[in-house]
Amino acid sequence: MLIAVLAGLIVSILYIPFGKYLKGRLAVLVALLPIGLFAYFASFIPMISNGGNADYQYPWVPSLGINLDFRLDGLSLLFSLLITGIGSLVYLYASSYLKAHPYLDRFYGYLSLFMAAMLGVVLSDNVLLLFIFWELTSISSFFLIGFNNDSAESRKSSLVALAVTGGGGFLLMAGFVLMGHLSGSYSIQEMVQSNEFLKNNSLYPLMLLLVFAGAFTKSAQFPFHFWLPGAMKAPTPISAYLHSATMVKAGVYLLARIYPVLGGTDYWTYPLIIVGGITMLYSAFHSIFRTDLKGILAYSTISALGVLVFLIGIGTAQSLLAASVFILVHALYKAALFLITGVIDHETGTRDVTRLAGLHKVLPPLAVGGFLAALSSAGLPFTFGFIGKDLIYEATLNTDSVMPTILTTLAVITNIFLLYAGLLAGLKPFTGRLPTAYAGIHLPHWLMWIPPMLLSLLGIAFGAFPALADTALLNPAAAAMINKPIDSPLKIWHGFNLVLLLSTVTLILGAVLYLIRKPSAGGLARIERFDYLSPRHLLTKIVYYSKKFSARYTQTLHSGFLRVYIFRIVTFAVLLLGFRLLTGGPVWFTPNHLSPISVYEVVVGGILIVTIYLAVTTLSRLTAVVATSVIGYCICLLFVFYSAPDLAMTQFTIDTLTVVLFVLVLFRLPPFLNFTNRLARMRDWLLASSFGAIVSLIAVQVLNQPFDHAVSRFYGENAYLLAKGKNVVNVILVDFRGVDTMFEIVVLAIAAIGVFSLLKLKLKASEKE
Amino acid sequence: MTTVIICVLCTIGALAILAAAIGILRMPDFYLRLSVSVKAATLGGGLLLLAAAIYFPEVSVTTKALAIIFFMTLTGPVAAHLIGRTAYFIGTEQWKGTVRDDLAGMYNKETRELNSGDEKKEEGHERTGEQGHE
Amino acid sequence: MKSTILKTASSYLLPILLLFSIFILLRGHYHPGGGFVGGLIASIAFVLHAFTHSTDDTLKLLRVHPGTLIPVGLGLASLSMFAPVFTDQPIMTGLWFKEPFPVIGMIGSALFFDIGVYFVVVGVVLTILFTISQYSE
Amino acid sequence: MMLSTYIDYVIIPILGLSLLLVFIRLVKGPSIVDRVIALDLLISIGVSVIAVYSISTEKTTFIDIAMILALIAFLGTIAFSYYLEKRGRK
Amino acid sequence: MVKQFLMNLLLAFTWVALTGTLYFSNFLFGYATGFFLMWVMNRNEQDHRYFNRVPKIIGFFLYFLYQLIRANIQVAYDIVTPNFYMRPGIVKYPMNARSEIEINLLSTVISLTPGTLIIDVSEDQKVLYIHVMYLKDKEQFIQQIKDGFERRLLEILR
Amino acid sequence: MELLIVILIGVLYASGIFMLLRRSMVKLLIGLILLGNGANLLIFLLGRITKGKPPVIDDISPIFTDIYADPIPQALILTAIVITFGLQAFAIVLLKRVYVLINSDDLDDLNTPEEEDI
Amino acid sequence: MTDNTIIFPVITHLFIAILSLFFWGKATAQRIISVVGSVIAMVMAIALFAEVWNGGILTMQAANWEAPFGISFVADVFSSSMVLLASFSGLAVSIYSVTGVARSRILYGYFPIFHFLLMGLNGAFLSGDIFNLYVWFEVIIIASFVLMTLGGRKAQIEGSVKYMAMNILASAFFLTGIGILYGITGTLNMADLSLKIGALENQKLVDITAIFFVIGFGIKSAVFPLYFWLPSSYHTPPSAVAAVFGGLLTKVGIYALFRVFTLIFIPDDFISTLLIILAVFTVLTGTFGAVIKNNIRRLLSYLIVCHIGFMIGGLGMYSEVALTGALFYLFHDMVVKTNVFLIAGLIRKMRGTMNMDKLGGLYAAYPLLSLLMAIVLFSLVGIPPLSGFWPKIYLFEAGFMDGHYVLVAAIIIGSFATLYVIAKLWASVFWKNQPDMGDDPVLTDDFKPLSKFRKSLLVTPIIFLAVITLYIGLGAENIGLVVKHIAREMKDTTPYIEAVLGTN
Ligand code: NA
Ligand code: NA
Repeated sequence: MLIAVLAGLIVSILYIPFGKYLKGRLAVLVALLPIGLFAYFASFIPMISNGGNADYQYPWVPSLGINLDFRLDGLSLLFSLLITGIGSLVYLYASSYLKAHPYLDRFYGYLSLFMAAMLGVVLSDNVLLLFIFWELTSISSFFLIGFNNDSAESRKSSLVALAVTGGGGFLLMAGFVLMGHLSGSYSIQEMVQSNEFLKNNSLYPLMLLLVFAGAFTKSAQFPFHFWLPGAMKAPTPISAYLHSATMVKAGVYLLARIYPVLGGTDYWTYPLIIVGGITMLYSAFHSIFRTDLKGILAYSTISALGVLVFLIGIGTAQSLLAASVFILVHALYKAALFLITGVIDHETGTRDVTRLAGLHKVLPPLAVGGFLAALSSAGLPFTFGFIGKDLIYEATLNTDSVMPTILTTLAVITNIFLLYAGLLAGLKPFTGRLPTAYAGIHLPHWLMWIPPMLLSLLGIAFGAFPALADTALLNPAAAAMINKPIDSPLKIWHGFNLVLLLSTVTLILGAVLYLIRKPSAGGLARIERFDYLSPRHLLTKIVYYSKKFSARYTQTLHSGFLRVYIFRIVTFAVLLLGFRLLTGGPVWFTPNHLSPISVYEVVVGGILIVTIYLAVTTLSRLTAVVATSVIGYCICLLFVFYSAPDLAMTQFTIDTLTVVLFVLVLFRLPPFLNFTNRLARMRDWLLASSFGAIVSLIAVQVLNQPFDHAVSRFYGENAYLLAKGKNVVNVILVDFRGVDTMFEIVVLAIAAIGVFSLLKLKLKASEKE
Repeated sequence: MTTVIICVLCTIGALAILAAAIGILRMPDFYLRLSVSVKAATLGGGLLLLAAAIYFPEVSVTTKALAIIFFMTLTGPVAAHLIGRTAYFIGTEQWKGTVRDDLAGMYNKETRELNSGDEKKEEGHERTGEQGHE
Repeated sequence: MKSTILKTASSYLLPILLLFSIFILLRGHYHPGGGFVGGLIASIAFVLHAFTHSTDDTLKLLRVHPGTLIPVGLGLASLSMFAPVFTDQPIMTGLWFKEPFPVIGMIGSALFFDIGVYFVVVGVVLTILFTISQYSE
Repeated sequence: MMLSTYIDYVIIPILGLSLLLVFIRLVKGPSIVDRVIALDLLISIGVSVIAVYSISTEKTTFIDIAMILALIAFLGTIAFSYYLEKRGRK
Repeated sequence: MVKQFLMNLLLAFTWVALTGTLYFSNFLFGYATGFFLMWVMNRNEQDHRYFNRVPKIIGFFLYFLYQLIRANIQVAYDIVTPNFYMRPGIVKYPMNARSEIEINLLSTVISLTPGTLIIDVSEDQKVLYIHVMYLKDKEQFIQQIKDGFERRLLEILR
Repeated sequence: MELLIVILIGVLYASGIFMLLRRSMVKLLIGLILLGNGANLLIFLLGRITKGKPPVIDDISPIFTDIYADPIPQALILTAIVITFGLQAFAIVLLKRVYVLINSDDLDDLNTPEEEDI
Repeated sequence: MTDNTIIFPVITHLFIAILSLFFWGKATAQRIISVVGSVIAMVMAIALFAEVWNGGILTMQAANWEAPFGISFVADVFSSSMVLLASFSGLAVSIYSVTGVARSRILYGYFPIFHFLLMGLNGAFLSGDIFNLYVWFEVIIIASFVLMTLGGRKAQIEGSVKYMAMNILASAFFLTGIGILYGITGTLNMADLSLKIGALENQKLVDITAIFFVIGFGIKSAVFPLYFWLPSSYHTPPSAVAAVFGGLLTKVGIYALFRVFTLIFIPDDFISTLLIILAVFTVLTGTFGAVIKNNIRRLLSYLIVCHIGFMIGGLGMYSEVALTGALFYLFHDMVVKTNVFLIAGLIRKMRGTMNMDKLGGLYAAYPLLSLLMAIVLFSLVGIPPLSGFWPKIYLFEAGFMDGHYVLVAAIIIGSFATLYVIAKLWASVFWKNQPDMGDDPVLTDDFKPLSKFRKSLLVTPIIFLAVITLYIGLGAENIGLVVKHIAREMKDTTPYIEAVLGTN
C-alpha cells in the first residue's frame, strides 16, 4: 500500500533524470502507472463490498503520533478508483494532447506527484498524514495550474489557487492539531471513538470552523470559489483531472471522512447547508452566463461541489448515499465534458460556445460522447445522473432537521441551471450548422477521443445497471461515512412519486431554458457588471487594502531613520522597566553601609556632570570629543579612588587612544548643526532622562540587597597560592577568567582587520558580490 | 622630619597648581594661559611627586616618581611649544596689551616652514610670509 | 608635524616608553599592569613617533607591518591557552616552571599568554592608527 | 596619620579647587586650543591628585597610574595639535 | 669621562651593597661619597672634565631652580592680585646652540621658567621664537638668556 | 558616596541615550561611549565599592591581610573597556567611510532608496 | 567530567582563522584552509554531539578552577546540536565562498573573519558563564560588522551604520543586565545563577534584570519592536555573508534567550505574557514587511523577523510542547535560512539582481537547479512533510493547550504569508520570462560562463543544506527525539546544574 501511495512520488522523481527520454508516442507508456494502480485498487472491491477494511501501518514519526497509517474503506476506495481511473484516461489523453510540448516530462512529473498526493489524502487514516498529502495536492496543483508559466494570467491564477487553498490548509492544520490534542490521537479511527467528547468540548465550534475553512477553500465553496475558474488556465487535461474529478473533491472527501468524528450536530449541519446551498445556487446561476466552455464547466463544477457539501451537511443516511453517488456521477460526466472541450479547443482553437456549432459533422464520436455526458448531467432516465438527482431530491425531502421545502426548492433550481450548463457544454457545440471555418477539422488521434467516450459510456452503463456501482462502491462509501452499513440498493425506478415529479420538472424547465436562451457575450457582460459585488472582487479589494496597509505599516515602522528606531527601542525599555519598577513593591533606599563622601569625589562628580552637559550641548565636534575624554578621565579618577588601578590605567590609555582616533578622523568634518527642533529635543530629553532615572533607581534597588562575596573571596585567597600572582585583577584576566581575555583580544584583532579593509579595500567594478 | 618636608613640598606643590589653575582661568589670552599653566603645573606636580618619592621608602616607587617628574619636565615644554605654535597657525588672538610679535609673517603659508628672518641675506629670496595677525 | 623639538624629544621618548611598556607587561602578575596596558603604552610610543615623524618613517622603523603582530600574538596567546590540553587538562590551566626566575618571578603559561596579549594590542592599535593616518580619500 | 589628615583636608581640597577652576576654562573655551591646554592641565592635576592620594592611602600602586597619566597627557596634546594643524591646512 | 661616570656608579652600588639597604637616599649618599673619593684620587690626572662638569651640572640645576622659583613667585603674584602688570610679546632669539640636543635642552629650560615659553624654532635652527610675559626690553631679555641659561648649558654640553 | 555614583550613572545613561537620538553620527558615537561608561560604572558600583584597598596582595604576604575591593567587576569592566575600544575604533573608522561616501555625517542621509537595490 | 572535546569546535575555528591570517594575501591558500578546516570543524561538532547524546551533559572548567570560580563550558544536547547545525551551515557557506565571494574581499580578510564569527557562535553556544557569553557576543558582532562592511558600497555602508548602532545598543543592555545580575547574586556562572536567582526573594529585581536580557537579546534576535536593524541591513552584504547572518546570527540571539530564560529566569506570568505579545507582533510585522517587498533579500529579511516570532512565541508559552516546537523550528530555520540566502546569491549570480521585477526565466534556463531551489523554498514555507511543517504542529498544540489563540492565529497568518510570498517569488523569478535586460552592465549572467568546477562549488553547498533540510523533514522522528530531549532539559535544569556544579 505504501508503494501504491508513493509510486507517483517515486515516478515523479524519476522524471527528473530520465524525463528527457519521454518523447513522442513513448509517452503512452507512462499511463501504465495509473492503470496499474487502478487495477491494484480494483482488486480490493470484493473485500470492501463485503464490508471489510484494509489497514496498513508504517512507523514514521511515532513521537508525534504521525505514522504512515493507511486505511482502505468504502469511501477511500471510491476515491482511489476515481483518482487512478480517471487518472489513467487523463494520462493517455495528455500523451496525445501535449505531444509536442517541450516540457511533457515536467507535466507528467507534476501529475504523478499530484496523483500520489491525492491517493495519500484519501487513504490516510491519520489527520496529519492526510494533511501532508493535502498540502502536496495544493503544491502540485500550483505547479500544474502554472504549467504554462510564461503566461502572466496562468501564473496569477496558480498563485490565487495556492493562496486560497494553502491558506485554508494552515487553518485546517490548526484544526487537525486541535482535534488531535483534544482526542489524544491523530488517528481518525481513534478520533471516531472519542467523537462524543470532541463534540461536547467547548472548542468544538472552533474545531469545526478550522476544518471547514480547509474544506471550503479546497472544494471551492462560496465565498472561496473564485480560484477555481481561474485555475482553468491550466491545460485541459489538468482541469479535467484536478478541478472536476479529484482535487476539488478533497474538501468534500474531508467532510465525508470526518463526518463520523464531528458531524451530525447543528454546528455541523447549518454552516454546511448554508454554504453549500449558496455555493450551488450562486455558481449554477453564474454558469449559465458563461460563454467559455471551460468557464461553464468550472462554474457548474463549483455548483456540484456545493451540492455535495449541502448533502453532507444534511447528514442523513440518504443524503450521504446521495453524495457518494453524485461524486461518481459528477466525476464521470464532468471529466468527459472537460476532455471533449479539450479536443474542441485543440482542433478549433476556440472555446467560445457562441462560435461553436455543428461539430458533429467533423467529430462524430465526440458528439456522441458529449451528448451522452450531457444526458447524464441532465439526469435523463437511464443515465447515472438520473439516479443521482433522484437521490438528491429524496434526501432533501426527507431531511428531518431543516425545512425540506426550502432545501428541495434550492436543489431544483440548482439542477435546472446545471442541466442547462450541461447541455450547453455537451450539446451546443455539436448541434446546428457547422461554420465553414471548422469544415476542415479532422478527428484527432484516438487517444484523445476514446477516454471521454469511455467516461460517457460508463455514465450510461452505471445508469442502466446501478447495481454495478452500488454494492461495489457507493454503498460501502456511504457506509464508511455514517460508520454503519446501509441497505438501500440503488434503483432506476422508484415509482411515481414526488421525486419523479421534481425530476421531470427539472428536466422540462432545463430543456426549455436551453431552447429559449442562447449564450451571448452580452449576457456575460451584463452579469459581469455586478462583478464588484463578487467575492473575488471583494477579496481582491481586501488583498489590495491589506497590501496597502502592510506598506503603510512597514513604511511607518521602518522609516529609515536610525534615531527613530532607537527612540522606539528605548521607549519600549522605559515602558517595560518603568512598569515593572513601579508595580509590586515600593522603591526606596535603605542604606546599610555607605562609604563616606569626600571632597575630591564631589569635585570629580561635579566636573563629570558639567562635562557631560558640555559634551551633549556643544556645537563643536572637537569640544564634544574633548569633553568625552574628560568624562573618561573623571571616571578613571573614580576608579582610582575606589581601588581599581588596573582599570584606571587601561581606561586612561584607551580613552586617549579613542580621542586620537577621533581626532584623526574628524578633521574634515564640518561643525555640528542643530538639526532637530526644540520640541524634538525636549521629547528626547524626557525619554533619555526617564531611562537614566530608571537605571539609577534599579541601581539603588540592587544596593539594598545583601551581597555575596564568595567568588571574589576565593580569588583573593587563591590568587597567589594557586595562581602565583599578587595582582588579583591580572590573575583573573590571565588565569581565572583567561578565556574572556583570549577572545577579547580576538575582538581587537577583528576590529583591526576591519579597519584595515574598510579603508583599503576597494572592489573592482567586475566584482559584484 | 620627613613628614615636615613632605608637608612643605605638598603645600608648595598644591599652591603652585592652584596658581596655575587661577592663571589659566584669569589670563587674558591663550599664550599667557599656556605660559602660566605649563610651568606651574610641572612645578606643582613635580613637587607632589617628589613628596611621594620621599614618602615611600622602596626604590621602585621612588624611581617611578622621579621618572614621572623627569617625563613631565621633558614633555611639558614640548607639548606647550606644539600647542602654542598650532594656536599661532590657526590665528588665535593675542591680548590687546601685547607689546611685540616677532613671529608675525614668519611662517610660510604653504609649507608651514618657519623662517628665521636671516635667510634673506644668505639666499636672497623673497620672504613669502605676508600674513599678519590682528 | 614639522617640529625639531618634538622630533628630538620623541626619538628619546620612544625607547624609554618601550622599556616602560615591557616593565608594565612583565610585572602585571604582581602589580597593576599586564599585557593590555603594556601593549597600549608600547603602541602609544609608536604613535607618538608616527605623529612627530611620519607614519611612513615609523613603518620603516618597524620593518614589518604592525599587522603581522596580530597573528603572532594571537598564536602565542592561543597556544598558551591550548597547551594544557596536551597534558590532558582543561584549556587555560596554568603551567608553571618550578623555580622563580630572577627579575620576572614565576614564569608560566600565563606570562606567555600576557605576552601574546601585548603583541596583539600593539598590532591592533598600530594597524588601526596607521591605516587611518595613511588614508587619503 | 597626621600626614594623611593634612593631605585629605588641606592638599586635596586645594587640588580639587584647582581642578574646578581649570575645568571652568575647559568649559568656557573660547578657542579650541584653550580647551586643549585646560585638558592637559587637568590631567597634570590628576597626576598630582593621584600622587598625594597614594600617600594618603599608603598604596604605592597608584603611582603607576600617575605614570601612565603623565604619558597620556602628552599624547593627547600632540594629537590635538596634529588635528588642529591638519584642519587648519585644508 | 664616561669611564669615570661608570666608575662612580659602581662605587655607589658597592656602597649600597655594603650597607645592604636599597634606598634611594642611601644610593645618593654612596654616589656622593664615591665622587669625593674619585676626585681626591684623580687630582694629579690630566682629564678633569668629569670633575668639572658634575659641579657645573649641579650649578646649572641650582640656577634653574632659582630662576624657577623666582619667576614662579613673580607670576603667581601677578595671577592672584587683581591687576595685571604684564607686557607680553613674542621675541625672536638668535641662538648659539646648534645641535639638536642643545636646542632641545635650551628650549626646555626656557619654557620651564615661568614667564617665557618657546613657540617655535625656525626651520634653519638659528632662531627661537619665545613668548615672554614681562617684556621690558627685547635686547635686555636676550642678553639675560644668553648669559644665563644658554651659556651655562653650553658649558656643560661642549 | 554610593548615591553620588548612582546619580552619575543615571546621568551617563541619560546623556548617552540622548546622544543616540541625534542626527549626527559623531554624536551617535559619543552617545555609545557615554552609554558604555555608564554601564561600566554600574557594574563597578553594583559589585560594591571599596575605597583605597586595591586588590593587590602585599609584597610581603601571600594572602590579603586586610579587606580589599572586589576584583571581579574590575576584571569584567576591563574586558568590557577593551572590547568597547575595538568596537569604537571600528565605528569611528566607519564614520570616516560614511563621510567620504555621502559627504555628511547626518544619519538621515543614510537612506539609499529601495529602487537602487541590486 | 572535564573534557576538552567541548572546546574543539571553538578552537578549530580559532586556529583556522589564525592560520588564514598567516596566509594574508594568499587567496587560494585561505580558501583551501577554510574548506578543509570547516570539514574538520564539522567532524568535531559531530563528535561532540555524539558524545553528549550518548553520554549526557559534558562540562569543562576552563583553567581548571571549580565551577562558580572559573569559566565553565557546558555542552548539553541543546548547545551541542546548535554547534552541529552551525557547523553544517558553516561548511556550506565556506564552500560557497570559494567562488561566491570576490577575490578582493578574500585578500582583505574575509576568511579569517568568517571563521572568527563561527568561533564566536560556537563559543556562545557552549559557554556556561554569562559574562563569557557577553564576550562571545562581542566577538560575533564585531566580526559581523566587519563582514557587513567588507568592501562595501554605499548601501552596504549605510546598512552597517544602523546595524552597528543598534547592536552596540543591544550590547549595552546586555552588559547592564550582567551588571545587575552580578550585583544581586555575586556570581556569573549560569548554573550558579540559576540557583541563586531561584532563591532570591525580590521577584521585582529578577524581572527587571530579565527585561534587560529580553531587550538585549531581543535586539540581537530581531524581535518586535527591536528588530529595525535587520531589514535595514540584511539586504546589503555579499550573499555568503547574508547566508551566515540570516541562518546563524539572529539564531544566536534566540539561543541566548532560550538559554537564559529556561535556566536563569524561569518565565513567570509577566515575562511569559510579554514574550507572547512580542511574538505576535514580531510575526505580524515580519508578515506585513515580507508581503510588500520586491527584492528577494529584503523579502527574506522580513521573513526572518516573522519566523523569529514563531520561536519567541514558543518560548513565551514555556510548556514542554511549546519549547519542542520552537526548538524544532529553530533547527529547521538555521539550515533553511542559510540556504535561501545562498540561493538568493546564486540567483543574483545568474541575473545580476535580486529585484523580482527584473528577474525571470530561471526555470527555463536552469530547470534542475530551479527544482532544487523550489524544495528549499517550500521547506521554508513548511509545506509538509518538509522541515518547516513539523514544528508548527507542536506550536499549534501548545497554543491550544494553554489557550494562546492569538498566537496561534498569528502563526497561521505568518505561515500563510510565507507561503504567499514564496509562491510569488517562485512565479516571478522562476516562471516568468526573463524581462528585457537592456544593456545594463549589472544584469548579466555571471554563472553560465563559470567553469564546471566553480559552478559545482556554488551549487554543492545548496545541495548539501537541502539534503539536511530534507532529512529534518523526512526524518522528523529523530529530530523530534532530540528537540523533545532538549525541551525536557529546559524544563528540568537539575542535570545541567549538577553537571556544572557537581552533585551535592
Ligand atoms: Na577578562
Ligand atoms: Na596680578
